[in-house]
Amino acid sequence: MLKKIFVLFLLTVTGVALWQSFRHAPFGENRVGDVENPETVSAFYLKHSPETLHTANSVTAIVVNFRGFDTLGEVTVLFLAATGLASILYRRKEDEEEEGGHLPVRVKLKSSTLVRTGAKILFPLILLLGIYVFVHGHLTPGGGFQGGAIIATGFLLMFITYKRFNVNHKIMVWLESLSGLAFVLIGLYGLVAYGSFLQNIPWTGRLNDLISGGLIPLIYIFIGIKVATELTNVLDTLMNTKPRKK
Amino acid sequence: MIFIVFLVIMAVILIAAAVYSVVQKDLLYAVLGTGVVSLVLSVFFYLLQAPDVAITEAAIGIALTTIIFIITIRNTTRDEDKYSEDLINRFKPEEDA
Amino acid sequence: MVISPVHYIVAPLAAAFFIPLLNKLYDDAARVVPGIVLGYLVVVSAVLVPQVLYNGPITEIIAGWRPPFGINLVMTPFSAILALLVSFMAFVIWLYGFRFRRTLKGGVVMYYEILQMMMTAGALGIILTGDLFNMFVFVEIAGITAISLSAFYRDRDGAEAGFKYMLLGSLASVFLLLGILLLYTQTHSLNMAQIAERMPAVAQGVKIIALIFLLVSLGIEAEMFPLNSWAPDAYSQAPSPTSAAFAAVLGVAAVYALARVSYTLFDAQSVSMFLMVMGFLTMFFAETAAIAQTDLKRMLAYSSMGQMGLVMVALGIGNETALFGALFLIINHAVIKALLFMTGSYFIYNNNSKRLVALNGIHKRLPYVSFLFSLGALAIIGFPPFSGFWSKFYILSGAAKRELLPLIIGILAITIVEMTYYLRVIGRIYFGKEETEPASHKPSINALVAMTSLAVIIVVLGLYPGLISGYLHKASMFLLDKQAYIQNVLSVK
Amino acid sequence: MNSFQEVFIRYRELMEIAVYGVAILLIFIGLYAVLTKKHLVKVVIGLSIMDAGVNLLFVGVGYITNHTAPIFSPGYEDAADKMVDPVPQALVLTAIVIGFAVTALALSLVIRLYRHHKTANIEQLNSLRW
Repeated sequence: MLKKIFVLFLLTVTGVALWQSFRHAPFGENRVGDVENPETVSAFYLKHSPETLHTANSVTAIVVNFRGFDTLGEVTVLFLAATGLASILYRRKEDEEEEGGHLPVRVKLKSSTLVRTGAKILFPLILLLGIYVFVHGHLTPGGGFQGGAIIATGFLLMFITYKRFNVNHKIMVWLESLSGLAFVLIGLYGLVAYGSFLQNIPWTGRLNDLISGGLIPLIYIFIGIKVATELTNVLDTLMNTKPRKK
Repeated sequence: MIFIVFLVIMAVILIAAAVYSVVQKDLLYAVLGTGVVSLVLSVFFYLLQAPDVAITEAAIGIALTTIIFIITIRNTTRDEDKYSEDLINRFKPEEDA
Repeated sequence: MVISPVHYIVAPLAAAFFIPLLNKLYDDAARVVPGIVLGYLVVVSAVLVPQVLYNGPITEIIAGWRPPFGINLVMTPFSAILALLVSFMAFVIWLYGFRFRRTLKGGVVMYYEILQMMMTAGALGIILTGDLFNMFVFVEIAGITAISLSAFYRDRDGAEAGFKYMLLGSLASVFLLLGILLLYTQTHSLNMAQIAERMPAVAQGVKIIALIFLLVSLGIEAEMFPLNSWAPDAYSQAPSPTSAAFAAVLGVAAVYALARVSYTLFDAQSVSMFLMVMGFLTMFFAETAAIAQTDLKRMLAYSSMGQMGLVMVALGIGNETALFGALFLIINHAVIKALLFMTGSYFIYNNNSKRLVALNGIHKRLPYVSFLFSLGALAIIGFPPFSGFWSKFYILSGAAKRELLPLIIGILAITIVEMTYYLRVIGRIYFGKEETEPASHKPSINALVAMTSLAVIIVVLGLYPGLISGYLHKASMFLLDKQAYIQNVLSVK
Repeated sequence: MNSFQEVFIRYRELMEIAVYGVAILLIFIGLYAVLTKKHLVKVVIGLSIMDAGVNLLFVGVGYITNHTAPIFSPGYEDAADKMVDPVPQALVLTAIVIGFAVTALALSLVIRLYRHHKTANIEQLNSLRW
């Protein structure tokens, strides 16, 4: 009880401090400033996203180009989480023999025919939607992360509907490695050709064309593939952990 | 007016869902509560003119996070006060066709 | 392609993405490739560090947008020296563990290698980046690898250590995000130089709250009291090369981030007292806890925390002499603690026990390893002929310059505590009741090379501190000079 | 849409509470769960609520009254000075993905802990103590 009071006290202090300090940044106030003569980063991005990069979605422009280095790190975080997860939940041969067989034990209840047929129809549609989202990442809301996550939910649907649905690990490893490498290589191309890592090519097309923004759509497609494979890997590893028998 | 009412209702649902998922003893429902938090949050993001974030939160927060929580509950216990009961015996295993 | 700071990050990343593929084709790829990459990073340091030290800082822009707008990597003399240290230590640790990892079976080797290599990349990213949010991303990279590595062994309590670290690490990342967001709302920038430039205009209250958030979160990473309970568990449960890397790679990066935030973003004077008090408390509690330990690795971990506390004290004192001492101590601590973990793990390996009691008379079985361990122990206490002496000496004289008598007495008292438990271990090794069992695991040749090279560094730096002191002076001067950092970054076109 | 905007101006204070207040409250609730709950899964739930709060705070800070989403779709090509701040949105994208990664890692640790100790009570995990 004393602990709870102490915790509540601590939290209240933190909360009040936060509230007070965010009062200095009133809600809805325009802090971006003049876009034509940018003094803040946001104004600079809003100016150069359509003018220089010809990318309609300026969030995409920031994520992939202006702050692309963050995104490379972020993809790496996801990759490392998948690796860490695999190392934490790695199953040794002995464990598997002890627990009998190595078939994935995912769903104890058999799903109904309706669900299974529905999943079969939905799965390609979800994949298509995911691909659409990351291909149009520079034009409309969405992009590599969103598309990748959508594709992963498609695989999730298959995992929970079909007991024996398994992803092809060989293809996954190839896709995962190659898409990650492609991202790095595109970055290195910028370093070699224009002297700065991840620098975009000068040709950026016309605003709101499907092929515009220079390398941005290409990078976002690779990010999409990478994120989709990593998330599916995470789900696969977690789904295949077998509950302990009594 | 209708929008501000809508927004306030959203805010109330958000907080209620968060409190529910902290207070609820049945962890499965608690996890569904966090799913609701994510769902309302993504509506919030949409209203705050952040469609990119809304889509991300919808795909990752609602679907993937919830499912990995459920997998974990399946591997541990479902009742918050019973730390070592096995949930798995509640389901009878069946063979796949 | 000209060698530039971005290679520090890109080379490990590319390798990490490539290893799973390569491992399918060639079995030992996962063990060999990180060595090549880390060796390459040492080469990169050897090229870049002299440039930085003689020609001044390098600022590399990324994605072609100049500093306040794009992300940039900054190599000041201070960060250059630490980058050299981190990449060199990571390479030595890889060399040390090369044979050791044969004992791991199956696919886990690959996971281990990738995580261990990426920990170095994360640490290098923290050291090099000039952007606050980018620093957060690298803190997360380092954190996730550290969590996974502390939970690596399944027959130990690794998962528990990992979970503790994960809890505190998540708190740290939430606080870091809040601090970054607060600074962003006030300065409309994420670039550290520009934030520092616009800092005077920020309201005092917001500044203090942002400072608290940043210091707490980086303090968790830098093992600051009282949020450091993850450290002994993580150090003791991780595989030995990883424990060495926690001290020599992660610790260095965490302390660097603390120094950068408190010296560049904020005023050194305003955090001086805080850092001194917290550093001293960290030291005090860690070293007294170390006496009570019965487990070798936990003892070393507490000693690590103590050294981190001393670094924080030195950063708090904040004059040039003390900063010189702090930088020297960071280097010493990385080298010596890595040596202690490396040798200590051979004791553990041979005894099949981490307990200190098992060390009795082990010098008959492992004479050379025992010799190296004692050398490291003496060096870390600060006995005169070794390098540890000089760092403590300069920190104390820095404190003397500011006339902080209680602090000096406190540090000396804690040194006596430190001496007690290290000498006790050395006493056990040499004069403990001997056991006749012959050594079952002799150190392999690569481990011997790694350990000996570290020991040579300790002795040489102890006898001739003049070899590096010029550079360290330059680096600590530069850390104090906030305006130079801002100008260097913002003047890049 | 127009009435929406008018309402936004008039009720800015209310909005501030509805966004900043809710975000801070979410962080509060999450932290409370992390610090006081004993079941491991509950602790991780707390973490994810906390993350949600931080994300909402980010997006809320970037919001500007009456401005549109930062997307230059046809018809909005010249509306750069009428758009919300895109930077916090980009940062939140990163933060959400990183948060998911950390949550997944945490849950895998929970599974490992449960297998090892056969309990999910955080207070019974005391094989490592001072």
